Amino acid sequence: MAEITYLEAIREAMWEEMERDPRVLLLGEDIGVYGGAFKVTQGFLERFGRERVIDTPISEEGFTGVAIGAAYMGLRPIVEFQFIDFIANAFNMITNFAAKSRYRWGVGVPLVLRGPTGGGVRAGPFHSQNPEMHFVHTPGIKVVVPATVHDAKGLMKAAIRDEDPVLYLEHKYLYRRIKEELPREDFVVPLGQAIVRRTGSDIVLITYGAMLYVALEAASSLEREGIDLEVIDLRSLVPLDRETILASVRRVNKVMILHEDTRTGGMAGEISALINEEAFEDLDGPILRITAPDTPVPYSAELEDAFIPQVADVIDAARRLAAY
Amino acid sequence: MAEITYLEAIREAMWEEMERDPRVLLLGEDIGVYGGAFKVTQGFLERFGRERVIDTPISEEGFTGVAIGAAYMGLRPIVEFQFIDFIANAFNMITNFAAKSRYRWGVGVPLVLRGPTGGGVRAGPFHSQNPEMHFVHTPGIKVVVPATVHDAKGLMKAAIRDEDPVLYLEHKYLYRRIKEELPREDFVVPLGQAIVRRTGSDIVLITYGAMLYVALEAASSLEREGIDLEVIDLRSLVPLDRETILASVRRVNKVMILHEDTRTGGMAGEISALINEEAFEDLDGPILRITAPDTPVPYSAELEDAFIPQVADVIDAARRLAAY
Amino acid sequence: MSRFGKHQLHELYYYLKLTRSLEEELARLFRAGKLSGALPISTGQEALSLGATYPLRAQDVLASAVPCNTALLARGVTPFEILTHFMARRGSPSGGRDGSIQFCDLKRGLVAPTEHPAAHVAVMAGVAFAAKVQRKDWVALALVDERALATGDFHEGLNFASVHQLPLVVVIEKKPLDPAAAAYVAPAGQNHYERLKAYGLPTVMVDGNDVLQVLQVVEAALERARIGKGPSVIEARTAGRTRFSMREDILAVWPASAQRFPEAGADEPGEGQRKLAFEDRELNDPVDQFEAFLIEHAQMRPAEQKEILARVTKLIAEDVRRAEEEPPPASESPTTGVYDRGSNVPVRLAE
Amino acid sequence: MSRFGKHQLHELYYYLKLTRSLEEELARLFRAGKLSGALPISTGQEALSLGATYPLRAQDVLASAVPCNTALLARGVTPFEILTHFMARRGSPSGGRDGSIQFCDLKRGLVAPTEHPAAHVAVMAGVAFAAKVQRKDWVALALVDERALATGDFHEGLNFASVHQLPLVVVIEKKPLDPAAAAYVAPAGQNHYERLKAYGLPTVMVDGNDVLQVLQVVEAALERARIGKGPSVIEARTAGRTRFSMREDILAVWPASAQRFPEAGADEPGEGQRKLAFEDRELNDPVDQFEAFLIEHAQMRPAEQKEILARVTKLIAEDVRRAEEEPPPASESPTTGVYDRGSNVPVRLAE
Ligand SMILES: Cc1ncc(C[n+]2csc(CCOP(=O)(O)OP(=O)(O)O)c2C)c(N)n1
Ligand SMILES: Cc1ncc(C[n+]2csc(CCOP(=O)(O)OP(=O)(O)O)c2C)c(N)n1
Ligand SMILES: [Mg+2]
Ligand SMILES: [Mg+2]
Repeated sequence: MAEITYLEAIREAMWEEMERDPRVLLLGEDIGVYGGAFKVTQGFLERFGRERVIDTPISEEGFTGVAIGAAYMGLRPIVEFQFIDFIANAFNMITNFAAKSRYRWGVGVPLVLRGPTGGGVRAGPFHSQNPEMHFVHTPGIKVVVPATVHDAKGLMKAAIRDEDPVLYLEHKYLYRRIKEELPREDFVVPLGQAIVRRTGSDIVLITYGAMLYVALEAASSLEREGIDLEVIDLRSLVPLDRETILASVRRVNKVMILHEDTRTGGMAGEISALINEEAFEDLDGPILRITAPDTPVPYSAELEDAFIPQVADVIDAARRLAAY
Repeated sequence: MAEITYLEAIREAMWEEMERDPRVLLLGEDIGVYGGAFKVTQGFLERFGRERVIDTPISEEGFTGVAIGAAYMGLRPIVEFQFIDFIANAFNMITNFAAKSRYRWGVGVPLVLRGPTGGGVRAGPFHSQNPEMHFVHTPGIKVVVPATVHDAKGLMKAAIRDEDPVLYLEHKYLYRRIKEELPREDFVVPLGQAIVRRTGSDIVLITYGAMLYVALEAASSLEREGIDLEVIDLRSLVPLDRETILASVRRVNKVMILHEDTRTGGMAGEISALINEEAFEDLDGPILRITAPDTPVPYSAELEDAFIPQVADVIDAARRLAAY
Repeated sequence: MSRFGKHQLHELYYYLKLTRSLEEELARLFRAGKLSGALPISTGQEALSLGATYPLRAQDVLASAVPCNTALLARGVTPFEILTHFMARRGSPSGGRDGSIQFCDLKRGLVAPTEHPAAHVAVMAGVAFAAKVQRKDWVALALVDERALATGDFHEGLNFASVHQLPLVVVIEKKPLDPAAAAYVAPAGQNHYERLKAYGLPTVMVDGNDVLQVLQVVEAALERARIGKGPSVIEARTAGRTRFSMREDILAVWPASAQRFPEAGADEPGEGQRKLAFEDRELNDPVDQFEAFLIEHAQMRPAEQKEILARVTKLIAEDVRRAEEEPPPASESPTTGVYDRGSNVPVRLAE
Repeated sequence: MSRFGKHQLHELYYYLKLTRSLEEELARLFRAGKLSGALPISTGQEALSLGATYPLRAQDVLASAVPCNTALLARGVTPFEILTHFMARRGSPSGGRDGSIQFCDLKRGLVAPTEHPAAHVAVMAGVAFAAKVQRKDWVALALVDERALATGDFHEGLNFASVHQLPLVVVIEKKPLDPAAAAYVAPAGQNHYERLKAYGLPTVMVDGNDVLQVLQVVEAALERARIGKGPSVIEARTAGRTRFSMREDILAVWPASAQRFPEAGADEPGEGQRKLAFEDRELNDPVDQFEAFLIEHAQMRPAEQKEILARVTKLIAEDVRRAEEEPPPASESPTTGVYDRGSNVPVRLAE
């Protein structure tokens, strides 16, 4: 089998689900005639036709509403935000209509919301954001963040088959930069399962999304100086796999949390609080957060590199914590 | 001097600032002819006229944009969301236009966003929400949450005089339920200053907004069983007064955090992580979070009371932590 | 009128009176402090709400941001369900979780708006879209208040429906003059049905106080939508009261509400003398109007009327009794039901 | 044409050529990997952007979501500023933080949109509102692409401006046929200026390729707004390329971008033969068109043209040289500038 990219994995997952289940359909800006801004959906219009690949007007609130209505009536829409930043324009519809429907009335909304997140590609303040926390903090939505080609495919399939709204965050930096050979047979990565990407004995480094690669690179480098990192890739933020996190913490006793999103109110705070509550006795040092600072995403390469956590930042923090 | 309510304090602060500074003006739904859904702005139209008290169409995104443009051009708008829940409809404008303006271009947006938050009044899932974290997690916005009549007035004045967008969250449950006599002279409560409402030696309980009263009631009750709570009222979530928090933690060594907002991704996680990072050595027990569960706000009295943290919940947690 | 059989006319009358009787009970329960929140009455809006809903078929779907007890009853919802809903009792359709004016129950073709003026217009465009792509014949009907027209949501939803020529009918309720109306939708004074012609779809105005007129116009729009001719918009003028005057009424008739919900701000709770809308003989009451019409045109004999009213009284009495017996929701597990199979719902207190 | 003096005509020509020359340099820098992000060229849109901006007075305010290098130059922004902006150099107006197509500089009457199609329409309504309530005489000018009309933002902003009769002029750019256009705004095929009459304001269509026509129509709209007659809308047809065809062009002419930004997805980076818009002789080029017009009507002698082009060449050469010397932004303190006086910005790493 040939290797495929992260982007191809997303596309394959959607393609195969659309072949398998006639209820699955796509909505988004320029996804049909143009094949998508990043070409994720290229060829879909030709294969599945205008009624399952819908080029929408620029109206994120509106077409997310349309997707909710369609989901109510038996379809399983996948909504693309051309850049995930534009999910801000559908915030009301997602947090109030989609997220609260099951709780209010027991009526689920099987809906996938997806789009390219994150920085590193010099796209400036409006095309580089990481919006996960707005939805992690919204009861009723699930949030997944694939870091590998395998998970990109497996989590997308799980998201499509799920009965609740799932926000699927794909990192644009990974689209064509990573490749992997995938199993030929159908598989899913169940929502809510983190994975230990590297076992280690000195510090647990918890991360997700594109930061996984920063974590692994730092871990390799630190190994040479005798600091042994365990690396957890969360994969799902909601549901959160507390067991995997706590098991590592109880064994390794020191913790760092790394994300590309900004610091205050970020996921690292939530996980730190959880560990503090559940495994306080097991901690041999403070839980360190390595995150972007509390600013918009800057445009210039130099500023953006200073904004996004780098391998050196992880190494610094690890040295401090190891010495603790 | 007569006592005034929390609602009157908000209204007095706006009234006095409008008298003092002709640049201050109000925008919102039904704030003019009707005097506001909660009558916060009753009499303003008559006093300040149609050009400073603007009844807007129902279009939160739009009139927030209007306020931003007006702020650019020398005015100091105060925007009312009839219920703060409807800030969801202005999410893009606030987080992308207002919040990023200074960082991008050095152009500030002196703007106050205000409205009634919170539950306890049987108003159901769409009129009871606590939206603070969406903005605490948005660099570029400040967030204040007055808990007393005095702070309602002083923080509003500080917010109006600030050069940045300030989200001012007033708890509707407090509107007419608390009274206080205020100084005759002009005063502000500076943004970014927490206050210790009660000193104690066993556990620091950090809270904000209407939960202050739950905290204080629990503290009185716990005193009788020999558990001595220190109670911090944050007042500002951004800027956050780290010094006051850390000083208490270093002295008292056990911490609980209480808020009405839901748990995952809530402010308690952020504060817990901060304390863990900055005062790990000073902790004699886990940091406990007492919050609403991760659900929408339910409508029925019984379910809402189970949702909103109660005095008994604080007492339970304090007993466990004291025994630690 | 000739096209309506006596049976239909009597059924319409029955639903109007059933609503009125139900709402009188709701007002009584509200005054007695037995409703959970606000008082959900639709006086002046019954003809619109019934006329729009009555021609729906079983497969059609309704979402209304206009008070719609009449519509719910006409869709087969029982007074018991409505009563327990607003009383937030355990046996209510949402189990006490929701307090909106409409229910979400797809089996009965009901989608609940979110208490935003027009978010449901887009959702109903989606409901209509699902009919189109699945080759089904349901039509989506969305009711909005006129101020919804200022929202971006309304435009995004209607634009999508028009682009795809979806089976969606939008009914806009316009109430008698609101003193701040000029601030809402430009240009002031223009009829909504006129401005919405910009979307390239048929628009029309009806007398929303006349149940038969509403019924006929909506029926035609539904039919048009069903055969693939796309969306349309109807503007209906009613005798309904704006939410603000309703609120004033409620505070006035029930000073106790000022104690129970001080945040609502009743500055002069002592007024106490004003009447609720349906107690106000000044109102151009669509229920009375229809009754007079039936009698005038000899479509309802006194005995028939008596029988109908007796059925109404019996059903309401029975359902009020049952509703009052219904216990409050159990609060053991506040977190279930957020996700399918209750997955991953953290507990409230640190264990 | 009689109303334009030779000086003005030459100035317009100067700005058009300055833009073209600047954008050729931007393309060169882009090919050399020296721009930070995308290639910001406005070929086919220069006449619109200049014609709309030229009649602005110093106190007026512009926000454009349409590529607008010409407009910036006409507002007194230097090529150096534009170059360092897109190169994200330290001395650029945003210090390398922003990469939008427009600047925010209130002293020069510039408001930067947020890269959303129409959020700035509401903001510019606010700018206009501030003029009205402060009795000032500035006018707000907002440029949008046509797909902005589907957004709720556009309607909320325009409705507010119309309700308050604010001094706001909105110019909508319409480009030659987009194969997916029918999906955007209903009813398909209708002119935008026609559908927006629903807002009760004057709307008109112009040839956006003709700088003088745009100028005259916008000038009249500004004047109307300035004397209190309220907002208006202009639809301008240009020869501009859609963002998508631009993007294809860029990937095609500069295969290296596929390596540098693989996320953009150049499946066939080898194509390599296509031309950028301004290298394409098929284009109905508004700059060439204006040049031909001046020559034909004997408004520019060869010597005059030569002098203008020499000034353009000199300024661009000088500013490119300076821009290339400008260092990158200092990254010492990534967090300053978020709040006034840099208050409360937590540090990045746990200390
Ligand atoms: C997005 C949003 N903003 C504000 C509100 C608060 N609100 C509820 S009803 C209402 C007024 C509605 O006016 P109209 O449509 O004329 O209905 P009427 O009062 O006449 O019944 C407002 C502002 C809301 N529900 N949703
Ligand atoms: C709210 C929002 N949604 C989506 C986008 C992504 N986007 C940028 S330009 C564009 C297409 C604009 O089309 P049009 O207005 O016709 O401009 P043209 O491509 O013709 O220049 C889209 C979808 C955006 N910038 N903002
Ligand atoms: Mg009204
Ligand atoms: Mg276009």
